[in-house]
Amino acid sequence: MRSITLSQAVNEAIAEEMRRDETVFLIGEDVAEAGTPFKVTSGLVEEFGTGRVIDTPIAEQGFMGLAVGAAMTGARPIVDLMFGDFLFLVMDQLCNQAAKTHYMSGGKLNVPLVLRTNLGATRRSAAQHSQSLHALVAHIPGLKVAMPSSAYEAKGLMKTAIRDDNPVVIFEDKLMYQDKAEVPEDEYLIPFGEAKVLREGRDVTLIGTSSMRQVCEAAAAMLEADGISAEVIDPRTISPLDEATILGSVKKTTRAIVVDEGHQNFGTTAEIAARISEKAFYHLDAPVIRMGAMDVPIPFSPALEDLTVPTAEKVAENARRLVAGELIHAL
Amino acid sequence: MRSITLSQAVNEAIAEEMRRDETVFLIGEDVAEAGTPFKVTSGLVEEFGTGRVIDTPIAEQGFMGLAVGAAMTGARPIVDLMFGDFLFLVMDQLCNQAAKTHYMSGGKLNVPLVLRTNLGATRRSAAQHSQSLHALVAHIPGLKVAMPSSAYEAKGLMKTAIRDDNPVVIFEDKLMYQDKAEVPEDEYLIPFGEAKVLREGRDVTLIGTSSMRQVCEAAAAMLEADGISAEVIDPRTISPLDEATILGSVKKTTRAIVVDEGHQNFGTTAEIAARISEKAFYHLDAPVIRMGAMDVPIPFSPALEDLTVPTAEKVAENARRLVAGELIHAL
Amino acid sequence: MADAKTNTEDYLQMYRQMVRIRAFEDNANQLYLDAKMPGLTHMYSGEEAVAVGICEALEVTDKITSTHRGHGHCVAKGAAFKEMFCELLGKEEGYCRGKGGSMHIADQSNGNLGANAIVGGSMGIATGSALRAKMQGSDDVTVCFFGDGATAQGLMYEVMNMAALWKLPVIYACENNGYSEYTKTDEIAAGEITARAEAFGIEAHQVDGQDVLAVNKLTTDLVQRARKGEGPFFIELMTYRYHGHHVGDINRTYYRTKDEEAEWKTKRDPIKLFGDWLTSEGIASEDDLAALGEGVRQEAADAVTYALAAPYPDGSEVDMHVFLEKT
Amino acid sequence: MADAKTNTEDYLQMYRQMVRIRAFEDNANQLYLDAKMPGLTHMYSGEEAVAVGICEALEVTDKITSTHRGHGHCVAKGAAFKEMFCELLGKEEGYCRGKGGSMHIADQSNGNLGANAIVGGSMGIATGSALRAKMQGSDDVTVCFFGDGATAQGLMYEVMNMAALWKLPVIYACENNGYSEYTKTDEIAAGEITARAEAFGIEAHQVDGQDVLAVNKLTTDLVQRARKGEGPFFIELMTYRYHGHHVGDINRTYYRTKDEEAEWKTKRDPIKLFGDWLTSEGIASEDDLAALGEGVRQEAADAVTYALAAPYPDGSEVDMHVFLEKT
Ligand SMILES: Cc1ncc(C[n+]2csc(CCOP(=O)(O)OP(=O)(O)O)c2C)c(N)n1
Ligand SMILES: Cc1ncc(C[n+]2csc(CCOP(=O)(O)OP(=O)(O)O)c2C)c(N)n1
Ligand SMILES: [Mg+2]
Ligand SMILES: [Mg+2]
Repeated sequence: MRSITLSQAVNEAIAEEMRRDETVFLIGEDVAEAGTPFKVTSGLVEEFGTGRVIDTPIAEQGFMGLAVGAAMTGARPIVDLMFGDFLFLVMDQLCNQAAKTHYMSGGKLNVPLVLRTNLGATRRSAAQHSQSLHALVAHIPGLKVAMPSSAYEAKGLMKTAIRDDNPVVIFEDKLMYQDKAEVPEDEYLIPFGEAKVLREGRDVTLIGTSSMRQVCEAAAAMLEADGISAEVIDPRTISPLDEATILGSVKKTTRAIVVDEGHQNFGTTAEIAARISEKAFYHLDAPVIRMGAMDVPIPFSPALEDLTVPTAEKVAENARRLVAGELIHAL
Repeated sequence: MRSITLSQAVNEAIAEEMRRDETVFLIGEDVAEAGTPFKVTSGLVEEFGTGRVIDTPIAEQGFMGLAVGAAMTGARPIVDLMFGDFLFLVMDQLCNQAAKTHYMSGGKLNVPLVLRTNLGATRRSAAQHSQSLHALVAHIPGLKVAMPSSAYEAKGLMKTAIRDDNPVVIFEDKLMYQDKAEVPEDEYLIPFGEAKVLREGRDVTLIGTSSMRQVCEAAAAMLEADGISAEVIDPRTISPLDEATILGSVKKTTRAIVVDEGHQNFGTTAEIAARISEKAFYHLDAPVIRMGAMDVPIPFSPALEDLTVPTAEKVAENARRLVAGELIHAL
Repeated sequence: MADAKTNTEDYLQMYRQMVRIRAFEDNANQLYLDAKMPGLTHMYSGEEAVAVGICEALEVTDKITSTHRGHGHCVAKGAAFKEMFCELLGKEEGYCRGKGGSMHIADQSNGNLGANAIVGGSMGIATGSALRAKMQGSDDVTVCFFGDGATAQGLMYEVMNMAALWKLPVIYACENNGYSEYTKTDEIAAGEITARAEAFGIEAHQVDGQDVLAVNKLTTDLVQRARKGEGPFFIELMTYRYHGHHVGDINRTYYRTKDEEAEWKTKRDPIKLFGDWLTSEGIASEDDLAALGEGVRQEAADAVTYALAAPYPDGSEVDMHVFLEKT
Repeated sequence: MADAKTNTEDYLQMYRQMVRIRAFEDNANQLYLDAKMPGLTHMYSGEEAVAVGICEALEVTDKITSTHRGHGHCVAKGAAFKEMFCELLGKEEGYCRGKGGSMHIADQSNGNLGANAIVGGSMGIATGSALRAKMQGSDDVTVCFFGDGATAQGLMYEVMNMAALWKLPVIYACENNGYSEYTKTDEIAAGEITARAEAFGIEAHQVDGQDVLAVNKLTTDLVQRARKGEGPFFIELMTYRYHGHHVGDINRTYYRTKDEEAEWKTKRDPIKLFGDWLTSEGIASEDDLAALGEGVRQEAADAVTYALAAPYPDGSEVDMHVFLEKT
């Protein structure tokens, strides 16, 4: 099968859906001729014109609001938010308006929009351009949250998001845009709320979101050398969350590590770990270990930034301790 | 000891600190003559004048930004945000600016400000005036989050917040403003990161934030009648979180229920439950039960709204099941 | 008074709609005073000529966005009393099945995209609705209602910029009732409100918001021009709210005088002014108007009775409508 | 050229500061090209007369807020090369101990409240700093630097409203370099930028941002008036960035022509224009200026060498400075 980059995969997904449905349009800063700073949307304006690939002023709250209004009146906007950190600017339109409109209107209105943005540190972009803020959005009822972990997922989840009748936020990992994966030429969709088991294992379940999937896969490979069999799961969407697949795995392996690039405190690892601990309680042989990003603003200096993110080595180390039956937090 | 309302307690705390330190000032919508819609700041403008009790236009992002700048240059602003739901409008200034300035400047600048706002549903105010959004703020490194559960806590935590050299967000429960509690006339401060054990118990630990403390206390009273001894803990600040007190209690009781009025998914109950499950793992006799608000936008209709919030009855019911050794989530 | 709508039926329709708003609000206020309404609400009384003058210039397919003070817009855009009172009381038959309440009330089928409890929160929605109309090639116009206080929200400037750049068919209707909660507009708005729109190259008008014909004439003209792609436009409507900021705001002498209130109510009441004009022009007799008023008030009373007796939504509805999931 | 600073030393100080900015940027660009700099950075070259004309009108106690394109402001407000290059490279001796990098660089002790990676993000901070000065009764002025693109952010209007209402000593300095990333200003800004300030009753000026004396004269005047409580003010400075939006933006003919770039660089270079004026007025000889340039470039080269060799912060610093906890 052909391999394409995550960037191409997103581009294809958007192009295909724009061809399929004329109510779909793209709006954001420098999405047209410039194709975004990450060049993800290059070529779309040539095919669909400036009427459907719309460059905006630097007014995130404003164009997010426009998208909500357009979605309420029958369009399917894809909003391009250049950095995930700018979510803080659109929170009111996203969380007070888009997320609640269907409910507040008693089901009369709905807001089918996609907010595509990114996450991920270690790009030397400092504290305001490196955050992974998906947990904030996942806390809000009425929003769905997808986190593609490869080009394959990026395409399938994007297409599903565009067809969804509700607001969906997609977080791409900005360091993965050039990473290639096998992507079928034929159309496919990835349903929301279906985790993917990337590797089956017996001894420990590693759950990794977005690029932490790769970290978990690398850890699993290391563990294999030690004779430890790790199951690796990518939730793909954290809201809805495929609890069944995760619990099923943990009940089998009896041990779990949750890895995510958002801050650890009050983050995604908390939700997943809490659910496992509660609902697989009688099956667990060891505490569920959480590995989020450090609870510090992301530092610029490479010497510091690299320390803030979970690594495969540390995941493997924790897994070894779990499997060895070491009494973690036993005091 | 005298009893005063939560509203009076906050008012006293602000007045005392404004007397003590002339760099403290109050800014927000209708905080001066009108004393806020909840009448919490009544009288302050008479004592301190319009130079230090400042009415603003309806520009939350703007006055939050002003407060950050004033704090960076030596003042100690108290920002009044009329409803917690408006946090979405100030997130950039709060989370990208205030929270990160000290770190990004390598310790050279700091932002000693207090954002006081509120939480809580069942006031028939519908989805945009009823949210409890503290978990979002607690996810961001650089912010402290206090959640007073009575007039006593409200005063002591507010005074500590004002003297703190960092940005602090205080969530008051808007239904508790008229609730009275004993509050000493003499000055006192409540240190951040110190939970309060409100009731000692042997069988189960009930952890309740803000007004969920009262819910837990009521549940504990019901349980007593059944011969079940519940320990009740109010964390008082969720960031920093007093893990030691919580873990100590759970290791003793071996069972825990976490009750909070924020949405359950990706919320405060997740963080506290995950920490207990991980760090008191070997002591737990049953899964940690999470009870957050339902994951729905808050409905207006009283017939629906009341269903969204944890109640003492349900807390007690869950506690009974835990203590009875019922196999919760055992499948 | 200026002339806009040109036949008797149109005039009487405007008059009736103003009276309907007033009747709705009088009942809403009474429900609050009788402790029969959950929560609070913000009364539109005194501002009727704004909503009616504007909405009578619109078609059903045109859109509006509304505010926390939204009953007037809702009635003016064509909503029925029964569903409105049901919504106000949190009943299942309400327009939003009781989930929205006063601050989110809307008759969506008439193009009302919803009241909004975030001041200024609908400005993007209105502008996006206009963008959608333009993309579709329809000639629908969207009117964005908001108060003077909302002009302090940055969102307004963000979306006006885009509306102006892209010539969107949106009309920003600023209802300047002199107050933003408990504060006079002068104290919270520097410079000139219309100048703020003009700075973005948007044509802006100021109009007497108590004169329904003036409002209607101006709006009719601007709507036509907006349909032709000459928008966006901005209108500042000078008006006044008779009640407090919300129903619970009773003692308000600390921020405005009783004399000021009396002056507006007696000399500048939009319903009285228009009624006087209708009779002086011979379009209707005083008896006609009285009978019309009586009919409307009876209709309102009946709707209240109905709504009070109507059932609440079933508890199972609490987690319906979080997501739209077609099957 | 207009006359503002009035003696030779002041003139040469302005010239030197412009040359220092240019030298800093040339080195920063080279560090990027040599893959010695972590991340990206936005070059200020071409806009030197703006930062220098303004900052030379300020005292050390006056404050500024800066942008993602912030090296120029930082140098102009008095920062030293060594600490700046160390910051750019993420070294411990950087102004922010390497934690901020290019987008958060600041010599805080000179009143620079920080560069900001959120476009428009510092507008509230600058206005709040001015509020603090006013509350304290000091006569400090705060200058808020931002680009033309940032005028699309609603925050600007929220804080200008308050600054105008409360007569705060803040000067909004809009560096209009014709582009917002890869888009021409005309395409993203409707109407007139200065009119947007004037709508709030704020006195606004447009000035040639390549003429350091014109910038300095205007600013000196406005700063004095702001100290007396006549603020706020707004200045639109017409300028140009020589490099791409950031150092990686190399192929840019799709959004602007090479001719346009050449035109500005050859005919409107602020350093050349001012150098010519200095020599024609007999204030300095060409040799003097050449020597000055040489000295500055040497100083920059030394600082780069130093910074490259300087240590990174120790790993233990990673969780320092999240909170300030005095003991
Ligand atoms: C973002 C936001 N800030 C504050 C409020 C609280 N609030 C509700 S109405 C109101 C005043 C609005 O004034 P204006 O826009 O003039 O409308 P009016 O009430 O006069 O019709 C305020 C401050 C709110 N609902 N939303
Ligand atoms: C809120 C926000 N939106 C978008 C960006 C990405 N971005 C960085 S600089 C820039 C252009 C800024 O243009 P302008 O204000 O004119 O400044 P210039 O770069 O021309 O100096 C953009 C869009 C950002 N950093 N912050
Ligand atoms: Mg008003
Ligand atoms: Mg620019």
